Amino acid sequence: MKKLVKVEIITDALEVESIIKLLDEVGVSGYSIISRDVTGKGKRGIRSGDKLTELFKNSYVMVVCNEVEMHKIVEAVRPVIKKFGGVCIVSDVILRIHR
Amino acid sequence: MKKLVKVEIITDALEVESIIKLLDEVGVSGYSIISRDVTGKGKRGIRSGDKLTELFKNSYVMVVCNEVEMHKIVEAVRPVIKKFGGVCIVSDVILRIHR
Amino acid sequence: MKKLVKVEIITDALEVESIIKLLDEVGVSGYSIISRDVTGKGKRGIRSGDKLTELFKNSYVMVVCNEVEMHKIVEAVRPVIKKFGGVCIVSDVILRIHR
Amino acid sequence: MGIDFNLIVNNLLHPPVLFFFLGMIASFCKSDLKIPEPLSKLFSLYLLLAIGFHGGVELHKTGINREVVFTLAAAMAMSVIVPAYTFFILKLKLDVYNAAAIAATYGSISAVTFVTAITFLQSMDIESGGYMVAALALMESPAIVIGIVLARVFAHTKGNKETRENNEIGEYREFSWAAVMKEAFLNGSVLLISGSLIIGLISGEEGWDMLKPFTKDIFKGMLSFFLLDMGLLAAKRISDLRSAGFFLPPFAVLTPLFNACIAIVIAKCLGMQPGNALMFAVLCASASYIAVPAAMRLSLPDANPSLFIPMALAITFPFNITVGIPLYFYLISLYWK
Amino acid sequence: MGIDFNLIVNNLLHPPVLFFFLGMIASFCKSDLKIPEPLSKLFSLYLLLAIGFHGGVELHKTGINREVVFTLAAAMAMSVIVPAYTFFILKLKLDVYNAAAIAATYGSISAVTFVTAITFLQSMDIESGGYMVAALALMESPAIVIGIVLARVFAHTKGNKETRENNEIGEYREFSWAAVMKEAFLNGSVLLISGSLIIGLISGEEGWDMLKPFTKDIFKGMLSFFLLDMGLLAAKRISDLRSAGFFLPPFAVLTPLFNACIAIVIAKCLGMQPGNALMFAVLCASASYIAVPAAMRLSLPDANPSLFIPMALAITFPFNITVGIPLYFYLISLYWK
Amino acid sequence: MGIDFNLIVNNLLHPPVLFFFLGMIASFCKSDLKIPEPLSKLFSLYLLLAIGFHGGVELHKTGINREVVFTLAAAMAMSVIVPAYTFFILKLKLDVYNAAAIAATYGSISAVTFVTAITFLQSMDIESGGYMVAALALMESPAIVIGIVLARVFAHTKGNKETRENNEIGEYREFSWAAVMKEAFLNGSVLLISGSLIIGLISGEEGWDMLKPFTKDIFKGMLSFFLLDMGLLAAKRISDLRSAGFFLPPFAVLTPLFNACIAIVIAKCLGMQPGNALMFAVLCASASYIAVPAAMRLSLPDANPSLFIPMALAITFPFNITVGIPLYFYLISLYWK
Ligand SMILES: Nc1ncnc2c1ncn2[C@@H]1O[C@H](COP(=O)(O)O)[C@@H](O)[C@H]1O
Ligand SMILES: Nc1ncnc2c1ncn2[C@@H]1O[C@H](COP(=O)(O)O)[C@@H](O)[C@H]1O
Ligand SMILES: Nc1ncnc2c1ncn2[C@@H]1O[C@H](COP(=O)(O)O)[C@@H](O)[C@H]1O
Ligand code: NA
Ligand code: NA
Ligand code: NA
Repeated sequence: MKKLVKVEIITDALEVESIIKLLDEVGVSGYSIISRDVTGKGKRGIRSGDKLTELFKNSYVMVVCNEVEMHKIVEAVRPVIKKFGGVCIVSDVILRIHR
Repeated sequence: MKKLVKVEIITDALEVESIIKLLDEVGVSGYSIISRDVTGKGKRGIRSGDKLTELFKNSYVMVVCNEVEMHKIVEAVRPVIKKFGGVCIVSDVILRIHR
Repeated sequence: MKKLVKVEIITDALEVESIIKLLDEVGVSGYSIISRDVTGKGKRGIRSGDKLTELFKNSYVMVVCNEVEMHKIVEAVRPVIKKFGGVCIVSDVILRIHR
Repeated sequence: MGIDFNLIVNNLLHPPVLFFFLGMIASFCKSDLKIPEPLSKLFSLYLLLAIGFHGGVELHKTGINREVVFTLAAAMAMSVIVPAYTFFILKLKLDVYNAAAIAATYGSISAVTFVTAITFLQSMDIESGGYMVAALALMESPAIVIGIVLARVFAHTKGNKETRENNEIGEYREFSWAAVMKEAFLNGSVLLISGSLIIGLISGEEGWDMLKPFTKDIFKGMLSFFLLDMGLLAAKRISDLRSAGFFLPPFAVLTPLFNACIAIVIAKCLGMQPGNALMFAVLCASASYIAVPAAMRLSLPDANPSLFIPMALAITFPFNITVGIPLYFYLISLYWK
Repeated sequence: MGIDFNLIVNNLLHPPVLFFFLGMIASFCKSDLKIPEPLSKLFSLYLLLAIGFHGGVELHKTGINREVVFTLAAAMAMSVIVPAYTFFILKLKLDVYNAAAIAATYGSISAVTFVTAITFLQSMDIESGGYMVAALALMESPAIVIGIVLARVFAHTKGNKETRENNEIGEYREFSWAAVMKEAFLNGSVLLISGSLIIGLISGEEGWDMLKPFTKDIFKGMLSFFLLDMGLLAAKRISDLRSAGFFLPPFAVLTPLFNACIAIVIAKCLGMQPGNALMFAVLCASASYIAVPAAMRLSLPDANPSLFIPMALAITFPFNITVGIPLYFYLISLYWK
Repeated sequence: MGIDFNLIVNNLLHPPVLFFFLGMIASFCKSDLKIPEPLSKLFSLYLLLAIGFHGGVELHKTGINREVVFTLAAAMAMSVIVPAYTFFILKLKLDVYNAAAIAATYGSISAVTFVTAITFLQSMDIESGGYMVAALALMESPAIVIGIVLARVFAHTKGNKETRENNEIGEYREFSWAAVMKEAFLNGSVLLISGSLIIGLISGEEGWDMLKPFTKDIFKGMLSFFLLDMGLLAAKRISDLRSAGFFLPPFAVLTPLFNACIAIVIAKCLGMQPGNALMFAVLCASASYIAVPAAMRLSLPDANPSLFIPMALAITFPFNITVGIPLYFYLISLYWK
């Protein structure tokens, strides 16, 4: 049982690769992604995907990590979200099991 | 960095349209939806979808907003959830980045 | 309005059936599952699915329950996660609506 | 009865029907055989497009004559009569909303049952008019409207629990006839089959030559694949019937039989050919498990889909494609003698 | 003009085009007719594989002669000229990034428009050379590179807002020509069509006999199904055009027309056959709504996809497959007389 | 050797094999060419249904004679012998669980390799008996059972780490033979191919005429499409082989070769025709990358799927469809002389 934080990022699906690269640079122990069927609405209007291209889709990235890593992640992904939109929220969690 | 709440709603996928309408009436800045492959179990039994119709499916709606909006949302979606089932949970989050 | 906890489990998609059996034994009031398109990375490396078999896929299971049930769930799923990998995190939520 | 029995056996030995059984068996012995949802959609969209287009081309050849008009009129009539009379039978046992939803389900039609019947006829080199597809398209929607009208009329006469809930839900979703009509007449399957029919009607022979390999040659193969899927689905739904009680399962067998009989009598009076008579009987006997359940869930949210979907999909549909079709044809062949 | 009108009407009455209208109608009257994404992918992958393979086999027969070389050279030339000149027109009204992205969109091609034109020709028993498919493959990519080159050259001359943002984003993603080239020449559709073309070229007649039922016989059916889907998509995108202002919609009709005219003149000079001339005109007139938008979003993130996708998909594509193709052919038949 | 070389080259020039290369190339040069999962399922389900049905119809014609019985018996025997002997070879280098899982993988079969071999034979107008499909169906499951039996027998003799883990996991999931048998004999692919075979057997010629355009005419096209997909997948898996060490990659080439040789000798002794001999050799040489890995992951959770999937999919499968099939046939043609 460990007190950690959960970082949740929702942004343009096309940016997931860049986000993953950034997470690997930060050196997190792991992450989870919901890469399809994440639609939504925000400042850039409705994002419900385009069947022919991979545009207008969102993805959800979730990382369980410690405070220090969290701050690194936030700084790393800020330009991506600033440019391509989305949100990054952080909340407290307790890690009960991790292999 | 802003202290906000995360409202999570799980209910019948067919009601997502009504939920969105209600969120727009409340006037939230945005929302995210996972509209497919959300299955589950609850008081109404198992919900694992029907391939021919769009019935028996759940959807997940998530809104990052402030306390006031949260209360409005909860009141707005209550009849939907009361009638078509599901849950609505609220938790504290810190908004780290939003374009 | 009820103070509860949210248990989130991410593990091998093939183990979801066992997890559900365990949740039913614990006797939770309900659960939600995102069974497809949950990819990620962890100690066992990248998990991005295999199109021909159902292997190398993750699933996300979420349960809103009380402290007591939470502890039972954590103990029940521990061997699954220890063996097949994944994470189990717990956070505080407020149940605003439940039919 | 001998002929009848042979007819049934022959029907059961057609590959499409056999694949339906294979699907059921796979599901019963809990095999992991799965057909992903987009493929089910591919097959159902393909079938609607293909039979719509084929029917349109046929209609283009024959043109619209007296027989066509009478048949379509009869089809319309049945799609109003069936939901109406079944509603009052069902209301004896069920609340207004479920009675109305089930009535609508049986008033409407099943396209897959229809094409299975066509396959059955073709295997005996018996013709059926392309305008029967027009009848199919015409019979899909009216039952939905009838069902909703009946539900609203009778719900408001007696202020039962459902009505109150209905008002509560009214808070966030107003009932609108516009929405109902859209659901009834503009739902995907109605639009695709009528649209394809009109396209066939316009493009005629020339269009047929263009699309024949796609819409006709591989048709039975696609149907077999879809019936494999339907077998998997039907078997899965059977377990839901536990909640249906003792009244509904028999209802799901007797109603098709009875409707088929009415249809056969009407067909005889109108002097239809045996082939068309069978198609007409099958339309009246079949129940909808796609368009109507979707419409009912949205327009009659108080009706319980786990009642009418399993009835139509797990009882009436298998009954029709296995025993029903040859049985109705047997009755016709006796009667037309 | 009379002939022209007949041509247009005849073209509009082909099943594939009619299914496109059906899709548009379904979308306009808000029907719930939906075609799941994997099926759209099935149809688009199938079309690329089938026309690529067919073209390769044709090329195998004819071999590579003087006419082929000249045609391919002309195709290459047009895929450089078109984005270049349109860029400078667009830059009068738009910022550098959007001008470049739209220029690339119109410099590239649309495979579905191409096959609709082939269907149009076949209905009049007019041949077109298999090497036109090679031209199609050749014309897809260069416009992407030209567009990006223009954007970078002109963005850096005047330090506008976008450039700064571009630098900021540069923090986490370096611009790399390698990535651009990969996007341009190794994207899925380019690779599949050129690969299938080469496979057709290698396996020739024998290969053709193997795959004909799949790549040719059911082709028009698959195309009709895909055009139904395209109709649904195009109609959905029309609403996005509100943000496009008064300049772009006319641009999306006039550019194809103008490019077709240039193409026809070139075709005449090169002494192409009418069939090939039409295919060449259609290639120059069509705009890309798949490969190019994807490449632009990644290489020119400051361009706005909700401008160039609706233009290509909701205006230029429908214009070409309905009025454009017969119109271009009318001009050719006048000119070739 | 000259003939052999020609055979290989000719085989490599068949469209299906060329599309496999196209897929590999696309994946190597990191193209974004993707085939959505439901389409892969469509192709694999289609192939199983089509070859099962075709084989059943053939069997209906020939009937069950002495040759059929002997061939099926030999098939059964090989599906027991192969996993048994490979297990003991593998156990020299690997732990019990991985040895058993890989043994099962090579004891079972690959349907796509089988149909590629049929395509190879057809291109030389050589027949193969429909009952070889029955052999295919028979050979899929036994290896799974053998593998699990061996694993449990040898795991419990020496109490190694895995066993302890196994007990720990036992806490929440009991090992059950019922589950294993279900996995082995009722998994989707076994059920679909045997079911389709039986359906073909029942419906015979008449059924064949109904489904031929779907199950035969477009077959090679669907196979090409699927092999394009397989090429993408196989290339992706190659990188996983880094973890496989120096022993397994050669094993993945030599085992098929050796098994093919045994099969050829047996075929000769049983006096099979060259065509059937090749199919038998291919069955013994091929390894399963669908049914068996799934079963192993569930029944032997301590085996590592990233070992046996890449071996079967990224080495053995490509080896067989490119070099293996013509090579085996060359040996047969020498031997049968
Ligand atoms: N307040 C919010 N709550 C939940 N999700 C949001 C919110 N704002 C934006 N999003 C998600 O982020 C995506 C991009 O947001 P934006 O950049 O504001 O257009 C949207 O499509 C939503 O999926
Ligand atoms: N305690 C719970 N935890 C997580 N999800 C739940 C819970 N209860 C219900 N749900 C979700 O809400 C849906 C409808 O719930 P119900 O109305 O109780 O049948 C279920 O199918 C689940 O997806
Ligand atoms: N720190 C983490 N944050 C979020 N998800 C994780 C984390 N670690 C592991 N996971 C998820 O759990 C799966 C299995 O983890 P592992 O057992 O560590 O390989 C990964 O594929 C991820 O989807
Ligand atoms: Na009916
Ligand atoms: Na162009
Ligand atoms: Na083998």
